[in-house]
Amino acid sequence: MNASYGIKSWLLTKDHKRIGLLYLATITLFFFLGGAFATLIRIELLTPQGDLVSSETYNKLFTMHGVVMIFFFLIPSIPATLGNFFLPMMIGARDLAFPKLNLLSWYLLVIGGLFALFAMLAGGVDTGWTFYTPYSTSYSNTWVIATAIGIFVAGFSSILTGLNFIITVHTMRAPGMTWFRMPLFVWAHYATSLIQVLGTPVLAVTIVLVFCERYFHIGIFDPALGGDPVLFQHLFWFYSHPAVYIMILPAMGVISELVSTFARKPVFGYGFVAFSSLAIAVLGFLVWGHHLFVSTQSVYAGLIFSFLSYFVAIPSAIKVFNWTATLYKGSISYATPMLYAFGFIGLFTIGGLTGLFVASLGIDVHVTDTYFVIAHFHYIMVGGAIMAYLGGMHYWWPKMTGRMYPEGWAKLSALVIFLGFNLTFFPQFILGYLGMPRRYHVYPPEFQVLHVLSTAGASVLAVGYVIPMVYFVWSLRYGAIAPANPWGASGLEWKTASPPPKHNFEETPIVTHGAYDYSHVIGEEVEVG
Amino acid sequence: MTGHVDSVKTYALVFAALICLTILTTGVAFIDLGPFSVVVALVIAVCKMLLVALFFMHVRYSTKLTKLVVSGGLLWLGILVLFTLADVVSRGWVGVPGR
Amino acid sequence: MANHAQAETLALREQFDTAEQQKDASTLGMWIFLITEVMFFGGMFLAYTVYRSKYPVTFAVASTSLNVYIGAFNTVVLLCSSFTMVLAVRAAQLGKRRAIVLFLILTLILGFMFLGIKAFEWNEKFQEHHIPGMANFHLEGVPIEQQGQAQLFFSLYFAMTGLHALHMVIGAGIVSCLAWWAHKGKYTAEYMTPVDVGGLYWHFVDIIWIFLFPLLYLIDRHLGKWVS
Amino acid sequence: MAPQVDHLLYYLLAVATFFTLLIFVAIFYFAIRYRRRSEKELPHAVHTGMALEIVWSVIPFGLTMIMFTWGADLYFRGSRPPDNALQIYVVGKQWMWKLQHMEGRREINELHVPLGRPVKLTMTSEDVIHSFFVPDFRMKQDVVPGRYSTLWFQPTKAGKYHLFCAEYCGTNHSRMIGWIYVMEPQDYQTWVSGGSGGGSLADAGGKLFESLACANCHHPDGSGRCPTLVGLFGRNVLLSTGHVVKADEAYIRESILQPNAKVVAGYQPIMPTFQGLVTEEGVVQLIEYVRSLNPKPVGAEGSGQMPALTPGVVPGSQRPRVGTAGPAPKER
Repeated sequence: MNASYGIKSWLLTKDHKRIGLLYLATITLFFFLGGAFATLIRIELLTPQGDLVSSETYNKLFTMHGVVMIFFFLIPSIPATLGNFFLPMMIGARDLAFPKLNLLSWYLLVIGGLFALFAMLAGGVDTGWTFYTPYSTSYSNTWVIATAIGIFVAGFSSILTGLNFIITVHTMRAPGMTWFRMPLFVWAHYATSLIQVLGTPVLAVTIVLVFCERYFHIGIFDPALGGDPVLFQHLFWFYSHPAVYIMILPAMGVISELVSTFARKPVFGYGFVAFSSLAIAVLGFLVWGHHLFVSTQSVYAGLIFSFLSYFVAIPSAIKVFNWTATLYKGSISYATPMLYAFGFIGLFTIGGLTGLFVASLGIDVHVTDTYFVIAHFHYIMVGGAIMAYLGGMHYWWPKMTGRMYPEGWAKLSALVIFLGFNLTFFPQFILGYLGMPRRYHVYPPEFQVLHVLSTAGASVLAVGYVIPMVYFVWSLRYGAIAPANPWGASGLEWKTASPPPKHNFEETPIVTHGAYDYSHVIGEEVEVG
Repeated sequence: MTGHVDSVKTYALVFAALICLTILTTGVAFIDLGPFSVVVALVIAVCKMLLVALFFMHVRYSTKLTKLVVSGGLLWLGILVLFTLADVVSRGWVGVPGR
Repeated sequence: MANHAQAETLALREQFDTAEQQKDASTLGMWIFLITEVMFFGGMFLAYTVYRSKYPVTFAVASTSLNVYIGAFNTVVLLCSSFTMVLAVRAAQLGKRRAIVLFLILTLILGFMFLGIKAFEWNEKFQEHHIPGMANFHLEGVPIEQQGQAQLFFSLYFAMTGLHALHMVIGAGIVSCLAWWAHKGKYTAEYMTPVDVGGLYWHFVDIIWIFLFPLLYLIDRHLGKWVS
Repeated sequence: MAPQVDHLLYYLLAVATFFTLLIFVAIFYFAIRYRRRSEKELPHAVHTGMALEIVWSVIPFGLTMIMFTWGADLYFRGSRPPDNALQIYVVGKQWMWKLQHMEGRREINELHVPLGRPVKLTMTSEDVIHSFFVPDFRMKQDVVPGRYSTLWFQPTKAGKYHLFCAEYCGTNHSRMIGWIYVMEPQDYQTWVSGGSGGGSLADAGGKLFESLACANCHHPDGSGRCPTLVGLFGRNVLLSTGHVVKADEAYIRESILQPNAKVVAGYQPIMPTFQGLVTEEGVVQLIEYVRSLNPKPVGAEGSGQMPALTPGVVPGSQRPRVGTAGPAPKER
């Protein structure tokens, strides 16, 4: 992997591991950019009057926070970094099926990101990340088109990554690596890729239509010409609801790996967990209308969408129960990745259960577009996806870099993040039910106490995110040298050196047993990191 | 390696069928069929699509996986269209605007 | 045979073990890509369906203003290009180098013919003031307050035929490259996946037009006549 | 409605708390009980129990189906305003709420309603999408340009309640707020009959009807080139296409702005559009004028009481009608 050096060898690399690291650098940048926007939002909301920034600026802040976090951090986060790095290794392949396409995907994300950054530097965009028409097409005076192009281009990055993963899983598995011997991480990424491939093009065409409407003033969704703004919402959410699963499914894949490794037991109900990923991917496409319950969508359509939404609860519940059951009679280690996994299961449970609230028509009429929904999806996206991402980062950091991170600091930051997160977002559930609408720059004074609590939590959370950033960078130079398999894990990626050689394995591995068979690992020498 | 090679005659027949269907659908458009004009036009279009996909794109001799991918794609398009139409068509059934 | 084996190794990329694996990956990759294209065009087909069901009469009048004969002729041109394309793929399967080049060039010519006719049609729209978003937009036979709905039809018409034409241009680029490499003798009966995969793309673009033609030009012509 | 929504919330909270505690306790217990005691430790694999998987899929699913049915029931009831509801028109624009009472009183960002009586809001927007949100009533409905949407509630306690815009609508979205005042019925009567005294909505509509010269074609006795409007409101109308629509607010609005979209059977599409000539508020006044042309049902009295929607035969009307067809599909 470190065969050659120099910027050119990185920018023209076709090695999936290096591309994964390029993604890692890119999305880390975007994460802290989005985090900076979030910080400003939380500081602004300390007081009800809106005295830090103007309303225009505030609206731009939450829009850019959403755009950056969703399209440039969460969507590529786990698949494009950890997935890129480990999916081929886990199935015993030398690389993805289309290495050049993989590099192209990274460039597309960067180009899309540059468009978005340009829009931000030029003055920002204020439509909300949802770009609802006719506000986005006819009324906003901000940089909608540049942002839209950025998202369009980044969308193709996502499509091509998904395509690459699907083909890789189908055609590149090592001898003996049957479908039901694949790690659940791979299953989860396969399901994610299906969503990326089937959903993202619809977002792309929606953006094209919004672009045409705004630039050429032709009215596809313009009510003045007889267009239907709710049609935009259908097209938008056809992608953007499944997009939530693009973010959370890979996280679930990571958690399956962590729970198994640190309980040193196969995941309970492997088949159920594997198929629940596919079920979530499929069902995720049938429920988008639950974002439209008060949009003037038909009552009957609302009924169907609400009903189907509850079906997503089943595979999600199956996963949570099976992870918990995996702990039963295990050998549970308290290594940092496992702490993140515990955090994930707890927070995802709360996020998932509050999802039942918003799927219920009667409750959703009240809580939609309030802080309740904000809290709900942050429990899934931050409490779920980011916890899993950090857990995965700690788990695979030794493999990616060949260095160990400092365990004490890592445990501390995991705790700080868990506490800070709950303090930030739990009050928002209450705020929402009390009626605090989202995207409000100024708000009635009775909501201030809860907002202050939330901001206090956000500061704790921010500290929690900076600590790993510091010690990860520190460990690159000063961390202990990592052995090949510091955790006693069973995946193929641990059967090669840390960091892995250019073609991953000295010779193509031949798989003879299912994933999570620890008798082969522990029977040999257990190395302790 | 080369897979199944169809004869030129097969391709020519398929091509002739496609041309005939094009002429047919154009001709039928000039006859007033009322609401069935949509049905006829779309049925002919689907036939043409099947001819192109099965013969020109070799789906007929492809693996099960390819067939699954093709039908899956069409199914997803169906989901997008049908669920949205479910809303558009049933708006106003309650008799109260916007509900 | 040695020659073939050499060609095979040359064409085999390092991440694959066998040529078979590489061919499967490429073919499946193109199919998955085509599915994304189905969903991409699907969004516009959906918008078209919704608006057509909302404004059937205006859409019928607008549809009647398009020239059916040109549309039908263009459909035939595109079908011919698909026919020559499939013959090119067949020639590649049989390893006939000159035939591949010949059929690919024929495909290219037919493709450009389609685009030329399309450009002629668009130009007509400009002269007839059927360009949505322009101040002078006017469609005869539609009352003033429904001109907006007529604009919707033409917005979708241009979006759909425009993106289709863009795909044709990309397809023409692919076919040109294939023809050049075929001329250089890069493809043999053992290694012809790029031609096969390029053919899939070309046929897919043809299928999109197979649906665009009836939807835009043909359906409900009588409803339109009856009103105007 | 609010207490019923809260009851559903309590059920949801109970289910959520139970499962959250279940998972938290299980994780803590297992994590401590089965902590790793030696690095060489190798626990035995526990095999999947099919029965267990089915149990923990089916039981939560059953609980969610209760949530679904309960929530759907509330939603359906919330979507059908009772016939005797007090009619109020709402127009949202960047960044204010404009409200009009039947008696002609207009308000901005304030809404006065009587206690104990169902109130039906018919809402539209002049620009972007807004959303009418009253947290204390647990009610919210998007307000969409180009169409009417409906929201209804029945205040049960006098007082002052927040009104928010809940759909992001631009710069001053967070200042598009106001208050709803629930008043004792007699206070409301005094309040609504006071004010500017510009006459009722229907009166204003009548004046507009005259100034736009609508009466040149729409004769009360149906002798004009256009159908009479007497007794139209709330009835089912046969169109030239053979379809039947109910003449509600949305239909009348469309017929003013898009007269050729739904032409009454037996008439020519000769009416010009009034798009750009009439504001959304003007449209509302015209609708109320048309409604006021309906004969008052027996038992209706008082200015606060508006005529109920009574389909039926109206003497003097020569318009074709279909009396028995149910609510027919409409475009919007």
